[in-house]
Amino acid sequence: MTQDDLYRTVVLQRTKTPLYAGKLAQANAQGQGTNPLCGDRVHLHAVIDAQGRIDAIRHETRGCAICAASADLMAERVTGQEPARIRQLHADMEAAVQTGNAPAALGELSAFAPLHRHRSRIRCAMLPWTALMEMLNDDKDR
Amino acid sequence: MTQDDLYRTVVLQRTKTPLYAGKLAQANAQGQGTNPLCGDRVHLHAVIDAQGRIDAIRHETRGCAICAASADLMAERVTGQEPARIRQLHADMEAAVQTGNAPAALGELSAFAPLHRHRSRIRCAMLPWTALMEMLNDDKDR
Amino acid sequence: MMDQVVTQASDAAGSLRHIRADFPILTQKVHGKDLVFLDSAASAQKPRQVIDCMAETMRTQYANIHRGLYWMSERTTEAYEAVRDQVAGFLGAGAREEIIFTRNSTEAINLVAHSYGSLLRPGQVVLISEMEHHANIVPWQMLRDRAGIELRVTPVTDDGALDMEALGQNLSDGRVALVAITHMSNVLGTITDARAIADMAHAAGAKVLFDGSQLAVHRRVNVRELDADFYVLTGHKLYGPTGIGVLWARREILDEMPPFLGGGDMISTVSFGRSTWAPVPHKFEAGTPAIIETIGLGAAISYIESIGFDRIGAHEEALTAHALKALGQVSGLKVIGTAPERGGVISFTMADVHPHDIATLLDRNGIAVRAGHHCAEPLMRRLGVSATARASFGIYTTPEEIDLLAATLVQIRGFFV
Amino acid sequence: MMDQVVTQASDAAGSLRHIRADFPILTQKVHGKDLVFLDSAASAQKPRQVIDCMAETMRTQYANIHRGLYWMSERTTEAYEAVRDQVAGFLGAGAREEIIFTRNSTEAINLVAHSYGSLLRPGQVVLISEMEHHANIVPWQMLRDRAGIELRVTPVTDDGALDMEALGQNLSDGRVALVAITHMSNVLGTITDARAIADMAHAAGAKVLFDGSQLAVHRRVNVRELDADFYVLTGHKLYGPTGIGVLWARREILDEMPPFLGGGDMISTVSFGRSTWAPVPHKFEAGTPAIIETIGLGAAISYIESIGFDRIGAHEEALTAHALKALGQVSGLKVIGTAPERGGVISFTMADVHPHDIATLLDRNGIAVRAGHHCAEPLMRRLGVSATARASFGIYTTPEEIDLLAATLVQIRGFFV
Ligand SMILES: Cc1ncc(COP(=O)(O)O)c(C=O)c1O
Ligand SMILES: Cc1ncc(COP(=O)(O)O)c(C=O)c1O
Repeated sequence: MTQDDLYRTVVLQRTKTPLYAGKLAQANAQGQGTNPLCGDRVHLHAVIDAQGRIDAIRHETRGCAICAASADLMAERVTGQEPARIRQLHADMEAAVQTGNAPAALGELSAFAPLHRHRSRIRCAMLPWTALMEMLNDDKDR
Repeated sequence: MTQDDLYRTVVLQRTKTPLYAGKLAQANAQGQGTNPLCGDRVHLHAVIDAQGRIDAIRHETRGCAICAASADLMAERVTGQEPARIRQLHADMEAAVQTGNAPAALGELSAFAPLHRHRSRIRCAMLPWTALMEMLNDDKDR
Repeated sequence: MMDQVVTQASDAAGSLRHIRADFPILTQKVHGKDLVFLDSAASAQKPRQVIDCMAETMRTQYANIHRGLYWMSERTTEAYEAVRDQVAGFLGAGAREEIIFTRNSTEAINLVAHSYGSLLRPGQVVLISEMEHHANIVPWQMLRDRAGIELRVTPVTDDGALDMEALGQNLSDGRVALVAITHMSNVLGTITDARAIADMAHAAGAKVLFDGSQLAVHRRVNVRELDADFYVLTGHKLYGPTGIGVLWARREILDEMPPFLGGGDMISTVSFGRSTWAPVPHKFEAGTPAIIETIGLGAAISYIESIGFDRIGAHEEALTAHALKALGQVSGLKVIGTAPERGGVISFTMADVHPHDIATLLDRNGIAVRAGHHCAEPLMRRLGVSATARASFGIYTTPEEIDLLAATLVQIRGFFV
Repeated sequence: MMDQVVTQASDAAGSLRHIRADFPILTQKVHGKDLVFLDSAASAQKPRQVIDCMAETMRTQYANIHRGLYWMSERTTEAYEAVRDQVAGFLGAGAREEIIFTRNSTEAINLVAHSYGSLLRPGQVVLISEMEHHANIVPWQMLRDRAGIELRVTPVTDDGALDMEALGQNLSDGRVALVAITHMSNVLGTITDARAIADMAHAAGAKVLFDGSQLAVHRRVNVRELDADFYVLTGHKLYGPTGIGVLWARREILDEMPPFLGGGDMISTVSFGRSTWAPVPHKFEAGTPAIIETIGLGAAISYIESIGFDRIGAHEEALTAHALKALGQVSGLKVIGTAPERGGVISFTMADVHPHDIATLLDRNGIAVRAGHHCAEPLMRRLGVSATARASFGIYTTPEEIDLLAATLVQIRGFFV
């Protein structure tokens, strides 16, 4: 057996040793995503400034390797970003998993592009993004 | 096209010119059979003596050639017969249409034996017999 | 595989005559005679494109769908869900989520009667017509007896058209919640003016369901152009497999309707206290669906579309005109249903010969027609007949077959006069 | 055709190894590897005997059934009704009329919940167990919410058996009208003691329904020996087609039950005022049934019977023992469900590796297993897991495939620790 290119080192590492797991005491925004099919769950805590930029973000994830690594890499990637940029990243991510072609801007997030050949797992990788979009929409409504 | 052996002369004749159609003023027994699939109906009127023997019988039939001819030939065949004999004829008739082999006792009723190759029509030929059995059972209950 | 199906079908469609070669059953003999299949309105025959697609699915890619995380299951899920897109396109639906797979038209109507019906209140009216198939009568009777709604019946004219004036009157008290009417009668061949019915229903505040079991085979349906609220069809009449039918309904109505059957796949979460439902369409598809049959239905629709409704319609109009003429020359024969808008389903009676005898004697000559009440007993009573014989046409029917029918009917009548 | 199917199957059954040759899909490659199909509990693969029978039916003898007066229709009707006899024999039913064809187990249970359920009164109880599939939970919840009955849940023990003492307690107030319990768990593999459950239910005045969706594939069922009142199974797990399932119930219960779906074929007479119902089984089969699928189910049952449950059972027991041993040697792996009476369905978790990742990484090696809640969310909560991986076996499964599973699991775990 050869290691699947979906389970690249970066994915396995971030699953075993996440860099953005946990809560934030000063969080002023929350987001939640659940996959009813398997009970997997992502809970986001963030500090968002007046312009809507994410100053800091942490995730609590109960899920598979794809979901947990996606949450951690997402947290890293969106830190310091403004809402418009984040929405673009979300669209790029969606395109990558659907087509297998990752826009360059995705950086390490392109690790999930092979999911286009494992379509049933796409929602595992997208669950953190669902939680993030929920958080951004809530923030906008405030 | 060759004439079907099911539609033998005897069947066609009895359909066109039934010998036992109508009512009986002195009837003391009645029987009815309906095929819900097509609305066909046989109504029997008979004079039954104290021993249960059929002294006279007439039928009113709204139905196809097979049904009408069967009613007429049945009426002819059971006139003067006792219940046990009639039940035997019913069983013989059932056997004939199911297997294609007509017991000799059936006489002209054997015209319906080819129905075993037209199974959907069996109930057309048996409808008069259903009405007859209903009549006999009612008579016994009295 | 889909591509292959389409290509094969369009080759075949090069000529309507070539279509017959797609239907293996047409070479069968019956009682020693060539099969002449004139009972397509009861169920159509299946082209090899459908048969092969189903067999191939089972041979090479079958697995249960939706819940599997492995390739076989993903691939079968995609094939199944692709048919939803295909049916949405076929019916001109607004969204793929509006397509619900059922066993047949009957289940589709029962689903509406149970689920949408549970939203109706005593005193509200469901309006059907005199020419409905039992499938569009009995579910509403059962709802009436369960829920205390009123079941109202709007008449047909003597020539077998829907009486539009009476329809207006039956809608006028504003109590009608749902009009459920056939888009094409399986007895009379009448095609109803669905758009006009929908406009009248909507003006009276009612929703409208069309039973497209017969029509969808013969004409292109566009549910948005018809302004329908519900539309049902059944796969086996559409040159597709048995065991598969379709309910289309407007998204906003489906969203409001409670689920019909409970079980796997239709839930979002389950606990003993309370369960929540999946979004449409899954809310209405409990349990393992007819996977192979759905994929087979997709092949049937590809086949039909490769021929095109222009050609199907033209073929059928020509055949129907030919048949009405040929049958009109059989002495004693009376065509039941002479509405101007009609399709290739022709009911008839023949003086002195019962429809049962007609069917059996035709069968002895290889010709399959239907005889009986055609699951439309109330219509039979309205027409004053207890049964009719019925010849109905498919894309594989030829004028020669109709001539043989007419000639054989003449001979049959000869026996009886 | 039926004879041919039987002969082919019994040749093939000469050796269990030869059985694999009957399943064309087993030669497929997945991600470049040989397919190892270990998801038969979700849906079994189809032998060529079933595939060919369905294709052949469509090619040579198809027509709509019951209402046709011509030879093709008569012949198809006989083939369809012959399967009713066959299923009656397969289940040891008292009479052919006790067999109702449905789409799947889910519809069969919903039929009972709607029809028999409509005879229950507020305050009466339906008793299910903690290890039911959603198909045997949600229909009863919907009945509860519709009709005000109570839904009660009887527990499983920590090893995944039905807690028989608790069952007794749950029956003791005499309010239970129906016990609805699985005959074999699709998660734990547990086989329940159906006869003992039936005896306890009957002693408490309750009827009993068994969900045989899983069991009927593995062991011979005799509904009379089990003293069951209702039994359901689903064709696609029985090496048969999708779109076809079976409800068996005692004749006298079926006679009392009102119809479920209304439409053609289930009526005796129809008028707008009032309709009357056909006798069972037709009362419960509205509309054009899944004709081709029913005939295909007949071929599947012939196939199974040509192999025989003795050999199927022996093969499966040996495989299960082998699998429990092989999986027991994978470090970190925990088998969920260790009841003494069990069949070839094995759920497991593996420390540090989520079931989703197990399934995907196995799939990359051609091995198809299921991962998730297996449509048994309440059981997952009871077991304190949110998902498991599950390997399940069919008559075509080999010990070598199980060894490959175990070896691959060891490698997968290696990535994660
Ligand atoms: C007009 C019409 N509606 C409904 C049906 C019922 O279709 P199915 O039996 O496939 O449910 C039929 C066919 O029998 C029909 O002709
Ligand atoms: C125990 C059990 N019951 C019911 C079902 C439902 O079967 P179906 O989806 O065929 O209706 C299944 C299979 O999914 C099952 O395993």
